[in-house]
Amino acid sequence: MKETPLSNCERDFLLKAIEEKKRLDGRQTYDYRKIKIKFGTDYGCCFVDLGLTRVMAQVSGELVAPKESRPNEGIMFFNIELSPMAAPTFEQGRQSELSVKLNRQLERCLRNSKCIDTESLCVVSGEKVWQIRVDVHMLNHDGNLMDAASIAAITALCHFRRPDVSIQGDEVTVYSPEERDPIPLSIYHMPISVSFSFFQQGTYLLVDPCEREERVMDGLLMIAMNKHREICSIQSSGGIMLLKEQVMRCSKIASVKVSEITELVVKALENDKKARKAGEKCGFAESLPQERITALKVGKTPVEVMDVTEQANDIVQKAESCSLTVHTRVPSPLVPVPGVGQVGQGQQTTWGLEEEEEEEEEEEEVDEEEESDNSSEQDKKVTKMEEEDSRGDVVEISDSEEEEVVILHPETADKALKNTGSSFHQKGAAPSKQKRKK
Amino acid sequence: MEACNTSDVTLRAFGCEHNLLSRPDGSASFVQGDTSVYAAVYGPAEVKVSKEIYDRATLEVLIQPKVGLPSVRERSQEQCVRETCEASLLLSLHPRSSLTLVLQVLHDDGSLLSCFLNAACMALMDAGLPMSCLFCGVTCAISADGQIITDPTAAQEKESRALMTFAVDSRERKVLMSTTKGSFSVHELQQCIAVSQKASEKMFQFYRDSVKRRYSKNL
Amino acid sequence: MAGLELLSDQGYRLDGRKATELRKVQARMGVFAQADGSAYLEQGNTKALAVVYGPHEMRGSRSRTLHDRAVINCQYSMATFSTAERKRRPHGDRKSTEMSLHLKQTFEAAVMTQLYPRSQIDIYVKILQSDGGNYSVCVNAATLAVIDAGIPMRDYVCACTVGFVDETPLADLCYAEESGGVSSLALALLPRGGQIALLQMDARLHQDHLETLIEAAMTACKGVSKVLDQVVRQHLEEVSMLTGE
Amino acid sequence: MATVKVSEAEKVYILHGIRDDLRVDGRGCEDYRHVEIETDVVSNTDGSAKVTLGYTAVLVGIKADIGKPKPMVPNEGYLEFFVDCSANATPEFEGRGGEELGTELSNTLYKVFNNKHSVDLKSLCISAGEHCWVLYVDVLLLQCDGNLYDAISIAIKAALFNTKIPRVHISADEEGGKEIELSDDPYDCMRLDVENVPCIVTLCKVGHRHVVDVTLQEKACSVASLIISVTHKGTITCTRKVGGGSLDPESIFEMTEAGKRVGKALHAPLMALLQQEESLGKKRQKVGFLG
Repeated sequence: MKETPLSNCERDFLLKAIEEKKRLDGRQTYDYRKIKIKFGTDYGCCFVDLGLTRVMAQVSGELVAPKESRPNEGIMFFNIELSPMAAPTFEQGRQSELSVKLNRQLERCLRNSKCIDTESLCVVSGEKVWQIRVDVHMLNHDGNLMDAASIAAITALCHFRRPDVSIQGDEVTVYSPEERDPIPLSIYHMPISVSFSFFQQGTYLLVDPCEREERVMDGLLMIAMNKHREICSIQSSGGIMLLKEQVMRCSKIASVKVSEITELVVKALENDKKARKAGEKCGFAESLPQERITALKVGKTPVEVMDVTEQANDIVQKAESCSLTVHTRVPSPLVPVPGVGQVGQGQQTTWGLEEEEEEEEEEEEVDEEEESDNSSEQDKKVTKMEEEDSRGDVVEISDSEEEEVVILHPETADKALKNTGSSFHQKGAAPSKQKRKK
Repeated sequence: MEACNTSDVTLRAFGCEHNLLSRPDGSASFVQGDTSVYAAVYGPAEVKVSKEIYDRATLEVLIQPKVGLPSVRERSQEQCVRETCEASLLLSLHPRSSLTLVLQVLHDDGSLLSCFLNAACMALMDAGLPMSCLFCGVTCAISADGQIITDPTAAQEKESRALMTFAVDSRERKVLMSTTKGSFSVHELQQCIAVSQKASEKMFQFYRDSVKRRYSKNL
Repeated sequence: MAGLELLSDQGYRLDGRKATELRKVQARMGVFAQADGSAYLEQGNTKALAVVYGPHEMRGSRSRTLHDRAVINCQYSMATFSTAERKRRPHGDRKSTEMSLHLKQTFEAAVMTQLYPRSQIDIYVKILQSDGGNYSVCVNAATLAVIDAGIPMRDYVCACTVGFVDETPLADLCYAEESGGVSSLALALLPRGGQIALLQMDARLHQDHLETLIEAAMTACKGVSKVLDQVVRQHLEEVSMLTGE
Repeated sequence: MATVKVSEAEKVYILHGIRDDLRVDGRGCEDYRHVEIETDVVSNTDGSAKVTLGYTAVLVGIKADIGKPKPMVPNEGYLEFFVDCSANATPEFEGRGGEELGTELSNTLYKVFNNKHSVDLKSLCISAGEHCWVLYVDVLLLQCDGNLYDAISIAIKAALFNTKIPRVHISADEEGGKEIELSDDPYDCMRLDVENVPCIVTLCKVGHRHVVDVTLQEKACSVASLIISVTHKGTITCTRKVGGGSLDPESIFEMTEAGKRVGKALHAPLMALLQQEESLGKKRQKVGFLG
């Protein structure tokens, strides 16, 4: 689906507002929208709301063979899925510019900064390592997907627990969570991306742009940092020209924002841990808002099944009595020669069985059922013929076909008819003649 | 003819939320026990020329799995959902346009397909698309000892002998779609259908309640 | 990185350069006759060919047409034999698609696209031999190619990668240094105004060092721009000699 | 550019010229354009060559890798071909646009070069059935101005001549397994015998004449062409007809005869040139794309 274009007055309005240091949602220049972090039922599942932008990250682990160049390191795989749910312009399974940009930035932010100890993911050097896969699904796109994705991904990684394994000789045993407690990943630091959007050739700067703002911006600067004020990646995008001072200012803002967000993530993780320890139910089902007018939840509901059995019995019995009567009409499967089967209405196939068919007919071993069926059908067809006769033209056609038959196969008229794909009515009529001869 | 045991026939706690995403024209989440699904609808909108149908809207259903890319399983579920939606939507009111229904798995704990169907119906309602009837999905499992379990969890699904999912319409409680796995007798099938029809009444009552609540003035 | 000393105590690097020294840059403009502009550039052992077609009518889907400026279309590819280990395909993977995007972004900032509304400029860059700093070599080669095509730019775009080892910024990293786990920063600069057209950094670096690193990168870029300027002037002299003006 | 559009009048002009053995650029029907060859231009490879033929420019890089021999021929190595029609040559090749032409070219190259008559494949065997050298021949098309096959074949021959495969020492370790050791010394290497490596001569039927080394304009006037691979002795190893038109048996005969003649004449100076370049050794100044 195409994106609805942004009208010129809307664009002007937005830009003017930015010039006057006002934002659509009433935020200040350096304000983030409200960040909300929730966790799913499994380990490694995390939802992040950034204003109206919503993403979900799911971490999963799998034992695979390592890369040849790095035999004793685990593999990290990141995938940001721009699901068409998030925005109508996103298409399923297509590598758009945006998806390449986001994927690479996330890779750089989390893999190249070596925030995860990949060596601890090695099980058997050169043979088996853990592949940690991070799937980030965009659920609603209201701007600043990158920051939301990076928060979701790192939170999910912190939340994830991989199954414990043990090695005995050549055998690798993977324990289910019931057998042994799963193990968290060892994470050195938490890089979090902060996006800055630039407007009017870099004159104005906004943190955490929303979707409308993203559509009028000139370019974006993404800085990923951890709380130790270490920069993990910087990436500028869009055709903007920055000055060094601007970059320095952004990096200072980023360090403040990152420490705020990190604190939030840590708190969310702690809360979840406490809740899980206390044995409370957690997951998406629990986070369904109760107080909202648009949400409703009901508890476990029994279904009355008093008369179900009777009802079913009724239907079955009715159906069976029906099917009995039907059954008499259905001809049993016919096997003219080994390897050829036939069931149902219509005539026997004559494909490559000329002789057999003749023999069969001579022996008169045609099923009674079949014959009766045939005759009933002939009747129908004859009446059809008559109907068409009354219209007139058909007589001539059948005449001409008779001629054709004579030319092709004078002795086996019916087969030739079939082979030449002649009219349907003739097919029914011809064998009946033959039988009468008998 | 021996009757199945139908003692454990309950639906897990279920809930929904309407209109929770800002971008789609209609959206809903649906939760059955721990199984949860998001649904979003876009449309009626412009359609690609290659997919255009001259006398009705083109409905596209996309299912996004939680991990990895959509596979054959998702494709077959997509088809089940699409056929159900096509049966209830009045597509001929929007010729040459496209409707896109996107379903995202949030957590799979059994009865996923019925959860898809329920979420889809909620989202279609939220998008305000004209429909001839509502529909809901009910999954029944027949356990090894012949018991019918409605709305099974993943563990129950795994142990079951047969698994059936039906889509039931709201007007005459007719079966719009059915998909089954495993082996069962004709009688068991009929019984499951009957159970599903009973269960659907609870669902439709819930639909009614949730819409009533949404348009009410107080909680 | 164990065992590999990137900067010796005497202040020399693996290939004998000093910390701020660039690799030898050699370039030639107008390598191919058929293209509208072309250039070949060597920076140490990294060699790149850049070709420019356009500005011309939009090719392919017209929906990408911009009514107020030209569309810049870039493709980055690497010869299958360019790296130590043979590559399976020259382009189309995530990394090269991203590189194409970055090139596009860099030149959108530098080329005066508003002079050619509703048209398209193709910039194709091919790495023939790769020894670190692929992005910067591509940008430098493409700049020469764009100049060769006679397309107006705001300024030369010069790019350079810098690394940070032992509190010292290293200019123009080679492959051994890049893969040695140095935090590296790639920067494309329009030297006259000191504007940054692209900034990209991987790996960890403390915020306090950022300024020194950017400063070093900008100096290195200015060094490159001098070489490029020389190449352009020399090329022009040769051409004007040939045409007898 | 892979193809050009030629107006009717221009076509008539070219056709008439060729009828009188006079081509647009002044050549005769069996003359090649100016050819430039340089070997050892990419230091990351084991052998490389750059060839320009008129405006057509080709770069070939060969990398030798140790692989497993094909089960049918356990005592032979093999060659792998890949032709990269890069967008540098023409914008038409952008994205996947060059793939079709690339596959067509590489399939022909397999037929011409990957057999034991052209290259001594047995010498590529390291230990029968286990290890052999695989030569990855990667062709990079930088500019197209007609006659790609000839330019590529010359470049491949030059690159094979230039290829230096490190010597291998096989030693058995205690457990009876074999250990392969590559020689570190860059001068301790194996060279390939390229004497029998054929060159491709493409003949185009333009009007009633058969023309060698056509430019794009001339190609637009021809109906069909014959690709002939010829060894230095004048033996034909492979022929292929390309193009939409048809050829009668007489002209095929004439074309193959002409192909043999031209091919023989092409081989002698090519080998002389390669040997001369080789004899310069390290003193040779490398030009590459800078010249």
